[in-house]
Amino acid sequence: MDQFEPKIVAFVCNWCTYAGADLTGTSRLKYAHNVRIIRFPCTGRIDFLLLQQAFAKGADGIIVSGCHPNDCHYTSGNFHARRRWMVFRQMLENMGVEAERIVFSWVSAAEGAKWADLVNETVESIKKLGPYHKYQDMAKSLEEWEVTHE
Amino acid sequence: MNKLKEKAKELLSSGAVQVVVGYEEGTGGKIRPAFVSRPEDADKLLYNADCHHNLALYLYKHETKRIGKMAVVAPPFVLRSILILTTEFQLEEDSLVVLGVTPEEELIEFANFKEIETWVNQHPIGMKEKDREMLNRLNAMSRDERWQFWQNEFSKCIKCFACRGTCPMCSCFRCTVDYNAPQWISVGSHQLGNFDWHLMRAMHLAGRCSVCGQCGEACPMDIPVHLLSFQINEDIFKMFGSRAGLTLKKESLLSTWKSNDVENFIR
Amino acid sequence: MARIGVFVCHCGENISATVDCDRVAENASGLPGVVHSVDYKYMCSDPGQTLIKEAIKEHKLTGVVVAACSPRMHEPTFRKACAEAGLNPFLCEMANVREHCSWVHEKTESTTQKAKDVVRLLVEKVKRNEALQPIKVPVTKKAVVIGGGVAGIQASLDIANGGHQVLLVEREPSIGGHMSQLSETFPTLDCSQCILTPRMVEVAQHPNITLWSYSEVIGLDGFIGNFTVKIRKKAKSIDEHLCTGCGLCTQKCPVRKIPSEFEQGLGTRPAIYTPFPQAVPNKPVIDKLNCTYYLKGRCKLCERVCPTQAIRFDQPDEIVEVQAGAIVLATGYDIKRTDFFPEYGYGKYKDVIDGLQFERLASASGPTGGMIRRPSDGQIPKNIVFVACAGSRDPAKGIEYCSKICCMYTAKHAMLYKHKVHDGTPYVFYMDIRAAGKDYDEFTRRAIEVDRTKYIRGRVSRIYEKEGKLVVVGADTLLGGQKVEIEADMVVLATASVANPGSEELAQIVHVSYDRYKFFAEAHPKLKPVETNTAGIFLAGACQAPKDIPESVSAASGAAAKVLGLFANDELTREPLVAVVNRMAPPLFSTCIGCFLCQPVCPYNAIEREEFKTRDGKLLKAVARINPGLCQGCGTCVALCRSKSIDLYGYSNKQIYTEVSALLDEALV
Amino acid sequence: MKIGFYPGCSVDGGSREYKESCRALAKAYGIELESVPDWNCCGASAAHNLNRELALALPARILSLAEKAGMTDLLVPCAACYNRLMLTQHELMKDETLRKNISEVTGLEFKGTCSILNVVHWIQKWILPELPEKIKKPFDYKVACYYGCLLVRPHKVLKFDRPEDPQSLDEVMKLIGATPVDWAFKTECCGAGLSVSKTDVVADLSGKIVRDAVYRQADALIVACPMCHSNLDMRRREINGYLKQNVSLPVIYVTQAIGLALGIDRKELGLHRHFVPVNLPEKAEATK
Repeated sequence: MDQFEPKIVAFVCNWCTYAGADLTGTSRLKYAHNVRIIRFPCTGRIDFLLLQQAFAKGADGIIVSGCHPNDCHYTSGNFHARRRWMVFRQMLENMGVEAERIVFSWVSAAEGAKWADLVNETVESIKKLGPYHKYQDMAKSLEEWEVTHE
Repeated sequence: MNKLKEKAKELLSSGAVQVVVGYEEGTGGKIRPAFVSRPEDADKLLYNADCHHNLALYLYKHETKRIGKMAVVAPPFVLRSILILTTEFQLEEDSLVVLGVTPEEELIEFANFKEIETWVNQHPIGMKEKDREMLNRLNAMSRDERWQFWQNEFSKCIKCFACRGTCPMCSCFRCTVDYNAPQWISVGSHQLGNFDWHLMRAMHLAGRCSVCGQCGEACPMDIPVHLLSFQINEDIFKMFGSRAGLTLKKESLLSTWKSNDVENFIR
Repeated sequence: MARIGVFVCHCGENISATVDCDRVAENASGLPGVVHSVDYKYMCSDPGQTLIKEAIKEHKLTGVVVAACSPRMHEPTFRKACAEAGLNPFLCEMANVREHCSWVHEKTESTTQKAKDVVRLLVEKVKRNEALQPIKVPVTKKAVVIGGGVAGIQASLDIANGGHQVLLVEREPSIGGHMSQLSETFPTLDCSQCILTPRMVEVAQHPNITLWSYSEVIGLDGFIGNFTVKIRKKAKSIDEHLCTGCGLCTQKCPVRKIPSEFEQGLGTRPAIYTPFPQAVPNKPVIDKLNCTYYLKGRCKLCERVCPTQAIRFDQPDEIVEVQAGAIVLATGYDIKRTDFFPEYGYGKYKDVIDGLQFERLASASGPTGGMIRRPSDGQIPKNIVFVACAGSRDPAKGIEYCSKICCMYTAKHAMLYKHKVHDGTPYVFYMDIRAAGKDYDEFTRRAIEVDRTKYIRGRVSRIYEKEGKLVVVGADTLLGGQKVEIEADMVVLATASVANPGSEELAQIVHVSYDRYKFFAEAHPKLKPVETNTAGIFLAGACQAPKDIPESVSAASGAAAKVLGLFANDELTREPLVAVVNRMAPPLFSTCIGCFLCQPVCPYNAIEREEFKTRDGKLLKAVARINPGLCQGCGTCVALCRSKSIDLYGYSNKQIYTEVSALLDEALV
Repeated sequence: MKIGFYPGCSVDGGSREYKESCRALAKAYGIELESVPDWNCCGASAAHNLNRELALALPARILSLAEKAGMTDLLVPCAACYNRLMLTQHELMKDETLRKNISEVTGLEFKGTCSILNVVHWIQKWILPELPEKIKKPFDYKVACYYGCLLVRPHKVLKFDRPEDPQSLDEVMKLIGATPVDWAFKTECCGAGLSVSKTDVVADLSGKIVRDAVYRQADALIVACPMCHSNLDMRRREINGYLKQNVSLPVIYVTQAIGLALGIDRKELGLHRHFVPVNLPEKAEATK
């Protein structure tokens, strides 16, 4: 069997982490290729339903990252996001979801190296956890249902 | 309880309200919500520990509002719901007479909502023994066991949405689950659709739930959905020191923040 | 049916060295909806842009994806190119295959695969993009400046000289602010009144400036370019058109013992008064709280002596609404009074005074005619102690910041004292001497070396009165923390500069944020120091943080420049990436149920209440509405809305949901 | 009514009159002060400068023992003991790991359930409510209330009274009929721990306190700390030497002053033990 290559989706804000990841590029720092970045104006815009959707669609890990507290381009979006994630993460724990597959982080526009480390560490940790079969098996029910309800 | 009946009669006959929303005995001795609009019918009103319906549900619906000014029989969880709905602009103080009833089945009248706020802060709601036990059991489980537990429970879900229908906090008339562009939650009652639905519902109630437990009561498949809200309610209290339905301040948990919110997972 | 064009850039070799651009373009051409897909060496070059423009026309493209560098780099370039070819610029998206792909991965199959995935993701997104029109808002070219201290005066004059109308609103009966109370100014020791008064007169006479003194802002609605400011013009109890400012009434008024605000309580004033002789406007007001007529219903002496019959006892407060395009906040600062310091005598020792009081004592127009006399008995103090950092930089007092002006004015005070009392000894207790500024350090050195002020580096722990002396107990940290006791005749506390009382209330009225010390918050601490988070509202002077005169004036001119920049446009164009609450036919009007949980979420107060009513005024439904003039497009309300009634242009639910789905629909390795 | 009591070394030794007057007050109110069984040194004055673990373990043991004995209110009359106990409770309650470590050292569980009362606290909670009707002879004197350092600082931890200008003792004294003077040395240093080693420093520091109290025409100094008492009372000879005058101003514990107002016998209050004789000017018997 080939080595497991996790699928990782990153939800990042435009002003800090997206720019930080740009800096990783301009600094030519290398990191694992498993991550795909989706750009949001602000972490405040990230709906928890999108995280559910990502797992349902087969993501093995998720990165959510934005501006450090007090650095939000919109002043407070990241503070709202922080509360949302505090509650959502606890909710996932309560329902038995492997919440550590979602990595939350603050990466500023100046932290190109932190972004590279964050991706690498996330890929490593998800590799250790293996594919998220449990969630993906549950998600298969949708396909089956769609077949029977065509 | 006679006091309650008398008060209801008085309110109706004086024309102070047009309808009293309360509880009555229904078929098979089961309690059901009652809508009393004639003074002579007030005698059928009752209140006891079996009254579990969260009557706050009816206070903002067109169907009841149309009748006129309302009075509501309000056990503690209804009082909390009233406060939450008020902070969310779904209720107006002057359109409602609140007939509070204590767990000791005594009538308390409130001159205004401020008094309700004071009262609910002095009278915490305890959890039922059965629910406390279940939560302890769930917390004692490993995470995988919890996953399995909920997977089993959700497998019973038939997406009848009784849990939503009976909850006063589900005040939206178009729920996200009914939204198809995009289709956030699959409509089918399969494992994923059910899981997504219950997770979303619990999230939308986080910081807004009056812990009445009515969603669990209403479930025809006996899924203890209310435990999701009960547990997060406890977690929220631990994290933020607040509970829903104790304030008239217009600030919901997730619509506010503090710069010193403390988490331990953001890198 | 979507007709999408994909343009893959090599960026010289920056992308093509690790990504097989040819195959990325080829793969894209097979994606549903893609009708044209090419790769090219430099997409951002003129020929590259021409390639895109021609393809838009030739293939009648409905959307464009440029796979190249970061959109933060070239999104405007390509959107402009699209617009030039007749395609709505918001139908162009960029796939970042350079910073996020070719530069951060080795040349492997996975890297090319990642590029393919990112292109696929954006193709799916762009299919759901909407043609958006920039938002245009008209600009009312009139500014309201709140606060008539030196900052407000400067901002008003600059804007007025730029050719625009200014309304200057001042709470007190006269403009001038704290600067008009100062004796001399550091580091030049020129007289404060002498340099300020001409500016005050200029304000009064400027054809573009309207001055409303004794007035307060009590409401603000609208948004940048379109504010409605509600102002209360407090009744002055005189008819300003008739009053000539002769001053007869103020001389005759029988109530004479009111502590003068201008003199910091060291002098008195009558009940009908102008705060100081050079006041602008130089017409009196009646202090209703102290006037005998208002208190007891009789007197009216002023009415009898007034040669022009200008007294109006029944004048009401007037509430006026003014349209304005920009607001400048210049409400200044205040200082902590001596009663904030129990350890320094609680405000109970008359001869422990604050810095502003000393200014009045040193001022030639002050209560002592410029002689330094102590308040208790009018004696000239032979030993005087100045305590710097009284409250400032003291976490225990809740004021952790440096008040910034005290080091300089304390040095100035010591100097002024020494110039007036040649045989006196000034002492200064200080923590550090912060004299960063043009000619500042030279100035403090002069106080020490020329005027022989005794600087003691240490803090004062206690001041107590004994046998007619004030015993100042402190430490000299340069002598190993040795205890110092000085028997002083007078003590001047350089008390902390704090936000003006009422700043919090004003901030809430005009919807700007403020810091934990109640100073108004700038939009960015470095790059937007005179802007606030509310577009169109600017900050001038010490209302933002403690500032000295040159800094206040610079900030005021900065704010004025921002206002003039804004007024250079007849209308404002904004990116249409704003949130919107859906609307539908009655009786629903919207899926929004009006819970307004989104309101506190918005950092810009952009979410309003829209009420739908019947013709006879009965409320049918109240729902949220987002003011596109205020919304900055963060989308926090969108994620919060339970019923998904809010969406965000440019990052719509459909777009983002599709991105997530498209990304994971295919194997990602 | 039983209340926990931690005497500590001073109150059990050199400042016996402080304990005696506390007990006399308690007796008048029917309160039993029950000493913490097997109590030990609180570590004050030295331990916290030398060894953090020791400085925390000593008070932690006392508090654990008090908890074990079921004490919810613990009266700690000595301001230094009070300070150490409060600081320890504060440190341990905010750090779970530290709490565990210290528990291992003491071998006793620490829950932090004990409410630690300094003497003013105790008076406010247990004595004040019935005070007015119990007064037999108003303490009609001008008094200078001296708080010292340990009773009100660090404010962050103790949260008792205002650190720069405390008022609690003044309020209590007013209630028993005294007139507190407005003076400047309420919280100035008395020399505290240098009482034995550097008497010249104590004479200087305490001398200024005494001098100002005399200057403000006080009849007595009121204290709530054995160390303040020692310095102001026991070191009066050195102070007089420093002031170059003989000052007969007595130094009285707040508990003694209240005791006098309640008509408790001078001996029971330990007034005979003072170095500076407590000879308050005889006042005309005020009508009650």
